[in-house]
Order: sequence, then C-alpha cells, then structure tokens
Amino acid sequence: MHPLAQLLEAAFFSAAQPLSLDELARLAPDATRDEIRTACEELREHYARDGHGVELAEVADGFQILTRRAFADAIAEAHIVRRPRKLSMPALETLAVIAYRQPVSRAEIEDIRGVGVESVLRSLQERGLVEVVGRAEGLGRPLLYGTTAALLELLGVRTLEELPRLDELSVALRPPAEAGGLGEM
Amino acid sequence: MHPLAQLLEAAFFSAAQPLSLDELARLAPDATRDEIRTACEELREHYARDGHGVELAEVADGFQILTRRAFADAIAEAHIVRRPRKLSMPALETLAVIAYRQPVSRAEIEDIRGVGVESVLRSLQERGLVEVVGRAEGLGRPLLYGTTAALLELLGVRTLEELPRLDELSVALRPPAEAGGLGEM
Amino acid sequence: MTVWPTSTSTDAPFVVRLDAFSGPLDLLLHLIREQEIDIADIPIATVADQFLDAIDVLGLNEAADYLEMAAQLLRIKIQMLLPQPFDDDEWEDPRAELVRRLLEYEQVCEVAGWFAQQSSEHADRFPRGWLPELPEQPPPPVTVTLDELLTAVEQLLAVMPEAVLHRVVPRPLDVEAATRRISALLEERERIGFWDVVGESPTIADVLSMLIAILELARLGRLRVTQRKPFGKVGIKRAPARATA
Repeated sequence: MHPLAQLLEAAFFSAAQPLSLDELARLAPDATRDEIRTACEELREHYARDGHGVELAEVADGFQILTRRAFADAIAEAHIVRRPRKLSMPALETLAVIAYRQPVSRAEIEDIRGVGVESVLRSLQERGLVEVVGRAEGLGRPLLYGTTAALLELLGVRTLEELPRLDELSVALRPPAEAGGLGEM
Repeated sequence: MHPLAQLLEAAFFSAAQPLSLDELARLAPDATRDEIRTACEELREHYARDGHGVELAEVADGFQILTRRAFADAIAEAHIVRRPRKLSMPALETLAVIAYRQPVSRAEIEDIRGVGVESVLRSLQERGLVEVVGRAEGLGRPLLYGTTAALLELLGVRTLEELPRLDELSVALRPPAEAGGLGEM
Repeated sequence: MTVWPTSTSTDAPFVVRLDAFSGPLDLLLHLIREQEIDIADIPIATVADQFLDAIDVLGLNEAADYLEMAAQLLRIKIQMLLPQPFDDDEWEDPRAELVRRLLEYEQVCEVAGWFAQQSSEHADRFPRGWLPELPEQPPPPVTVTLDELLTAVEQLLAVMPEAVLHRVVPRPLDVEAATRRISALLEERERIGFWDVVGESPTIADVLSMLIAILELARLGRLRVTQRKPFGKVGIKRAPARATA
C-alpha cells in the first residue's frame, strides 16, 4: 500500500467517528485533496480485493472503516459488540418530520404527527440525533429543532440529500402545492 | 484472507478491549484453538507484508489491532482523535448558573450547586468561557463572574436573551405553579 | 410504518396491540387502508364511527390526541350532512383539510419506514470500538452546545431529591419537624427567606426536608413561595387567607 493510504488507515483505526476530507488533509499537509481521495480509494479497493473483515464506508460527510455486514451476527452473538437499540416508530416519525422540515418548532411537529412529542423529542435530544438550532421569530419565539450528524451516521448516509426525495415517495397524490407537504429538501 | 481471519479482523476492530483466545473461540464455535491461532497469525502477517498502517499486537490478555507507531505522531498532531472535547457535567452546570445569574459570586454558585466550584471555575476561565466582571459590595467584596462572548459564539446565539427562558425548559420536577421555581434552593 | 395489526376475524376488526399506533392519524390511515378506501373520497360517517369504536376498544378514549381527532371527524360528518349549494365550484369539501393531513402523514410514515430500514441495515456495520492512547499533546479545544447547556440547566432546576437521597443522606428526612419549624417562623414573621428556615450550615437532608415541607405547605395553600427572577432568592410568605392558627 502507498504510504499515504497507510497513514489514512492508521487514522481511521484511531478514530471512532467518520473523518472528513478536511481532517484527513490536516493529517498530511503536503498531500493534495486529490491525492487523499486517491489514497482513500486505494484503501477501499484493498479491503475489497483482499477479502477483509472491514470496509471503508462514506458516511456523515466523511470516511469511516466499518466491519462488514456479514460478520455482524457472529460478533453480536459473541457479545463483543452490543447492537444499538432500535428507535420506536414515534421516534422515527418525529425524526422524519424534523429531517425534512428543519428548522422546525415542536408545535409544527405535533401538528403534522397529530400527537404530543415532548418526551420523544427529549429522548431524541438525549441520543444526540436532534438539537436545538435556534428560535423562531414571532410569538413566544419557540425553540427550533434540527437533525445532527449523528442522524447521518445512524442512517449510514453522507448528507441529508441522500434521504429519499419527496417526489420519489410512493404516496400517489402529493398534497396541494400551498400546503407544502414535508417541505422541500 | 481466510474467512476466519476476516471474522477475527472484524471482531478485533469492533471490540472495546483486547480479545482473548477464549473470546475468539466464542466467536467461531466450530473452529479449534489451533485454527484460531493460525488465523491470528495470518492476519498479523497480512498486515506486516502488505504494508498496512496497523498491526496485530499480542498483549497480556489477548490480541488487539494497534496503529503502527510510525503514524502515531502525525495522528496526534492532526488532533484526529482529539475532537473538540465536550464539557463535563459539573462544568456545564456551573456555566448554566453563571449564564442565567450573572454577575454572580463563587459563593452563590456553590450555594446553588451544593459543591465547591473553585477548580471548575478556573478551568472555565482558562477556556475563556467565563470571566471576572467585577466585585460585589459587602463583606470581602467577592469577585463576580459572567460569561464571555466566546460562550455565545460556541452556543451559536447572538445575545444572552436568545437562551431559552427558564419556563420553556422541560423540567421533570416542576414545583407547583405558585411556587415559582426551585431557584436558589 | 406500523406493522399493521392483523384482524383475527371479520367480526372483530379491532383486535390490535395497544401500542400498535403512533397516533390518531396512524389509526385513521389504518382504517382507511384496511378497507381500501379512496383517501380522496372518505366515507366520513362510516370511518368516524369505526374510529370511535377503535379508540374505545384500544382503551385510547381518554387520550387527548385521539379525542381531538374523534371530535374533528364528527364535525366533518355533520358538515357533510348540510345541504350543498348548487354551484359546485363554491362548495368546499369539509374533508379537504383532513385529506391533506393524511397525505402529509403518509409521507412521514414512508420516510420513517425508510429510516427504520436504513438504520437497521447500517447497524450491522460496527465502528471502531477501541481507541489507542496517544502521546501527550496540548488539550483539545472545547465545545459546548445550547443543548448541553439546557440539559445542565434542567438538571439543576430539577434538583432530583430521589437521586440525592440514595447517595448522600445519612439520616432520614424529617419533613414533620421542618413543617413545624416553618409554621413557627411564619407565626412570628409574615415573610421569611429560604435560607432563614434552613438555618446555619444545613445538611442536605435538612434542605430537602425543608424543601418538601415548603412545597407541601404551598400546595395546601398555607404559604406562598415567590421568586422574582430565575435563580433569584426564594421568598416564603404567610398565605393571606390563612385562618389564624
């Protein structure tokens, strides 16, 4: 392997979270962005070609080494890793509304979901998937919520743009234009 | 790589501590100890031969994957594993009291938090989140503390008025309405 | 999306798990789908009745969110019974707003389902679990978010007597004595401060006993607690209407 790829591999092994191109660039100040991308590509191909137990994945605006899916059951059953707890349907629905409508107030979320979301919202905040991003103008200046990079990591996507586009959803009839639906992405 | 070596690589990568032979045996119940040893050896040789950024190290209680020493400095200097650190809960609580109550003396903070805050206060000052803003009247004229512009910047708000009002917080144990707040107790 | 509960027979279409629905819109959508109703032309009278039956069977007929939906359905049902004007163009379908909400909510469900699938697939790829120690280096920058600060404030405000009780209280709380002490002080003075009643160098048990006593007396209307500003001094006042004891 190219020395730059080795250095990147060492860095990925030292970090518990995805590393962005900016962070990788700090690691090798003499290398260009293109060289770093090429080295990442080399590492990815190496893992794929030589039959490794890990792979280089692109998530949350960065790169991260992850174990291959095929080994998940064996590792979890041997109690080496505990799988994260699954989110409840109310939590997922609340996340969906926030992801597409952010920044969004609690009242708006409750309006769309038709239920109170106070405790769901709090537990999503505790899990770091949602955060307060500001305040609305107007009466009472309610807090506004948005999603975090942790949500991207949870979903294994790089950016919010990778979420399904609303016009791709199977719901046949879109809401009237003035109603807006979940809002534009 | 042999499938068993791939499985072991995935397990070493995802484990929170070195894995002993016993633990590795739980991972692959069908494999003999000898086969597991051989697979570990294969993984070690693979890392050494192909020029990887990591190596398989044998430690007192088992095996673990380590970053090669040659790359440690570059990783440390790039602050890759030292992401901006979160403040501890005592620091956050002290900051919270100062933010909502400034200008405030150390004694008042300690009254509210119920613990000594000398060292927490010092480290908040060193980090530039808190500063001395004056002296109280009265006995001993104690120093008064307030928050800095750096804190507002970190919080992403323009003024202290943008912090949530206390009545907006979802306090679990709310006193009866007429009791106002738990405040100073 | 909710795993739709299966009916055991056509006579009992509402044999479902209690937590099967994530809200009234979810339940309503379930009824509509189960009967393959055209969402743009909902037979409101039928669906409203089914909705009421369902929340009754599910024991949800005390949940405000479901009751609100039931009320809305009944309102639409009545509006539908009113005679329609001749000019169709001017007639606004009373179901329109409900249909809009249902469609919007269907989108939410579809995205939530995608989230569930995506996160469960991704959860099978584990990140690095163990991080090696690195050589000494200057301390990293700190970060603090509004969220974290708020959590800290809440934690402070919540006080959490239970947590403290388990940890440090060396002797049981004495709320009764605290109550007596407050009452006695209020006999003497109309207004006292929290720290007056706690006294010199109180233990945590003293503070908690006093706190509980104050809250209880406040609840009973025997005193009033005031605080002019966040974290401000807490004042305790004799209740004006209190019968002199």
